[in-house]
Amino acid sequence: MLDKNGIAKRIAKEIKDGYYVNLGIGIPTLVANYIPENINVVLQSENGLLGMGPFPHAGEEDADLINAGKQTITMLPGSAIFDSAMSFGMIRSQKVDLTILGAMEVSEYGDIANWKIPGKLVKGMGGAMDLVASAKNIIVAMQQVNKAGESKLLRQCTLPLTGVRCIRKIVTELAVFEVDAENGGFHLLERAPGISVDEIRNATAGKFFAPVHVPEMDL
Amino acid sequence: MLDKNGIAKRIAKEIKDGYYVNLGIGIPTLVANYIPENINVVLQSENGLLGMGPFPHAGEEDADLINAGKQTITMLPGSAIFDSAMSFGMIRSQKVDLTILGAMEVSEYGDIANWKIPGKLVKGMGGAMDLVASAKNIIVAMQQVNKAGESKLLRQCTLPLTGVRCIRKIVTELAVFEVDAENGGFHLLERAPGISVDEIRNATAGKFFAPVHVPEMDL
Amino acid sequence: MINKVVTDAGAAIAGITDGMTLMLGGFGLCGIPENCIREIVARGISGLTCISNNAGVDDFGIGLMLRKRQVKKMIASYVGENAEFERQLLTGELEVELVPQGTLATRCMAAGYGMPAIFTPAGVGTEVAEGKEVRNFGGKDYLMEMAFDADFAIVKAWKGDTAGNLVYRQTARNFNPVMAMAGKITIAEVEELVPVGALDPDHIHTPGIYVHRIFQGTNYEKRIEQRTVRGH
Amino acid sequence: MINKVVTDAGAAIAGITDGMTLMLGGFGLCGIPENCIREIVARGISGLTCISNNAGVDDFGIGLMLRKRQVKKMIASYVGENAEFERQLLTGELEVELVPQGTLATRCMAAGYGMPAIFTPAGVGTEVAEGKEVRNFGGKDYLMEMAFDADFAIVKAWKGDTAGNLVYRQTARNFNPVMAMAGKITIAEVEELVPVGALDPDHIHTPGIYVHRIFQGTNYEKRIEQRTVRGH
Repeated sequence: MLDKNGIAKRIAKEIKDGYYVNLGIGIPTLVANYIPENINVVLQSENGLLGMGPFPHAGEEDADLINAGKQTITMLPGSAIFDSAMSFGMIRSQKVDLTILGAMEVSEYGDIANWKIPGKLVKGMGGAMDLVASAKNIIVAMQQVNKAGESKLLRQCTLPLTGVRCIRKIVTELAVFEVDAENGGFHLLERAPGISVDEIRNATAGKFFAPVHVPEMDL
Repeated sequence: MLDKNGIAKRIAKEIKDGYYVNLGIGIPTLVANYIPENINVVLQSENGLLGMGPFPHAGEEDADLINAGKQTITMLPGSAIFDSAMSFGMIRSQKVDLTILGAMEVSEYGDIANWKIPGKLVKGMGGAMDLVASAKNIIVAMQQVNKAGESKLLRQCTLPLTGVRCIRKIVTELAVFEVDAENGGFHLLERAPGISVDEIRNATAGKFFAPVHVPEMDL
Repeated sequence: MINKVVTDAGAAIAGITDGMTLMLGGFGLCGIPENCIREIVARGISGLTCISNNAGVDDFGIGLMLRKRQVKKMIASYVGENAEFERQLLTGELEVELVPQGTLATRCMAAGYGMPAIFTPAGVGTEVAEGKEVRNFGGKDYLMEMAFDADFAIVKAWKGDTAGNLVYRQTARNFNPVMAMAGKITIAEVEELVPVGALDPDHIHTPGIYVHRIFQGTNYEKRIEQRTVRGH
Repeated sequence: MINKVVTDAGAAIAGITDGMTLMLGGFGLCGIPENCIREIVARGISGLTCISNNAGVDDFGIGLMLRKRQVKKMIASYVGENAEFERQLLTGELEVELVPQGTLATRCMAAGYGMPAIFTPAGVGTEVAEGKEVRNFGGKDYLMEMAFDADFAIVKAWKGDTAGNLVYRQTARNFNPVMAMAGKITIAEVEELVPVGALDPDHIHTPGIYVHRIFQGTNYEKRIEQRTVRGH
């Protein structure tokens, strides 16, 4: 079973040379640590930055330079700053090649819920609804099973939706899936090291499809 | 009868301290020469400049610095450059306090035609349609009578329209008018020096209204 | 001669009264108009509708206004990090309209650009779409979202000149330029007020035409919400 | 490593073929992509639809493409100053769609901002409104105008870096930033190509994400259309 860093490491393999990538809060943020050094990737932070670099060295934090998670960051050479309207303009016009974000639930049709639990305090959707509605290429990084042992890959989402039929790919602690938004279904692409197809099937509440041979992830 | 500079001089009196003003091509451009020195006025050029200054000295022309009439210009201290979308954004959101432009015809309801003569070559409306549709405060600078002796202040425009019910004030070689877009009519406000009310009435094809006493322009 | 320069936040916020709608620039605590917020809190202006991406933290930013119960309604995209906010929301003292972040930014821009409404795919099929017109363009559904209508926009810039031209620094730019365009009256507080001619016309982010009042703020705290540093 | 830098206009316009739709930046002759126009003329690519505020003059800018009958349709706001244009229009060789200047700019911006349509009051009640949806907001009528759809946008900037970030100079900015955002593929020619890190991130007008190919142009003529100077 993968830990958070394992999930991040697997997702990093989806990033291609020249990509502009938006990383959500949580596991997605960790993906930055595993981007291969021989490719050129530019990170977009939706509060208005292209070219996000690593956290600053202690003492070099600048209150004027944060990411969308409000963390202090740095800029890499070639960075550009812009306002929030342009930031979501480039998201809506699909200039961002890949969006990686977390989810509470994903349905077999690619619906996603990740912003609200009724009865609990609502913190707001931030930029998540814009991102999932616009991105052509979204990878969800999530735990497949919650603490109560229930699958979060469902026939239908039970929580309020963030977006409809927008998720194509999911990476969890157990597997990599492709979602068939047309006919519905989680198609197993890869197994985490040491995890069997049956274990994955048992952790998937929505329609599950697996080919005869399912390769193990190459991490 | 006023010449072009006289019309420009009269219009300049409409400009108040702190105004942002867009000047069209032709007579409106001359208005800049008559803005009182004790007020602060910022000229907007819709190709993307606030703070337009006078023409450059010979030898100091810069191909990168032109106005909407494609003339070489200068910038005054406090100028700002922006793109065409923002330029018309500030026009549409009525941040420009006053627009001064020419016209071929104006109707008694404030319709304006100034961009196209069917059968003759069409050069295009440029920014005129945006300006007349958006500005809260438009002054038309025009010759009241054409070369054939026909009035250009009409019951209805005969030429293709630039905008509908948008003109409130007109300054011509003969007079200053207010237009009643509600009920229709050119209301005479001022006479050019030495011009009689009858002369003005005769040069107005649309509905004409004049009070008992019509003051002469104070130029 | 008309002069946009005012002495301080007290003069800048003249005319802001109970029940008005305010836009406040900033993202989290980054690039927020600290001086004006402080003054609005000091005066106790109440019943306000605030449009801002976030609601500050308990003891800073818009959180200060919340603590004094000055805010009737909050229009924002993300309102975590604020216990007092949570309390007021759960007791029903505070009304909240959550708006996707890009929609929030674009509804500001729409106001500044004289566009009454815009289309965005954000929120289609979710509860954000309730009561809104859905329209299909090229096979994809979009929501029609309306331009905001704010009595005052209050923004914070790095530098500004006496003509109201503004320059922002790094990600403190965020919502400030789009809100600066969108207020009926726009107030800018700046870290450094410079004479006209001191800013390069090519580098101005908000042209002065959008700014009605400007002043140099004092005692900027510029608090950091999540101080993160590199490991060894 | 992916590299946006190409050697010259020849490499930059690879893939532009007969019948495509091109956006070309500039206002009059100010800020036009001279190198790419020269190359398109040299190759004789034809049947083009050109979206540009103007159509150049007889012997410069888009006028050069008109002279070689490469343009099938011109979408512009103002097309005076061009006798050959006039001739082709009157003989019916050239199709022309005249668009109010603000509508032209905003339809570009809409494409770059992922907004399928925008509302503008420009042209309501005129022949520009024919066949378009009119919609009333707050008592005022607006036309719904569609975002442009261009195969290539070709812009000219003053400086650019190898990541595609662009900076424009003075009023040569004009339509260039909004078109840079709007092309399926955007080509930028610059007077000076600099390494990444040479441009201040706060001063960039077009972020590199919008730019697919960039090169340093040569032999800029930067012709002045109306040379006006101050009297004595």
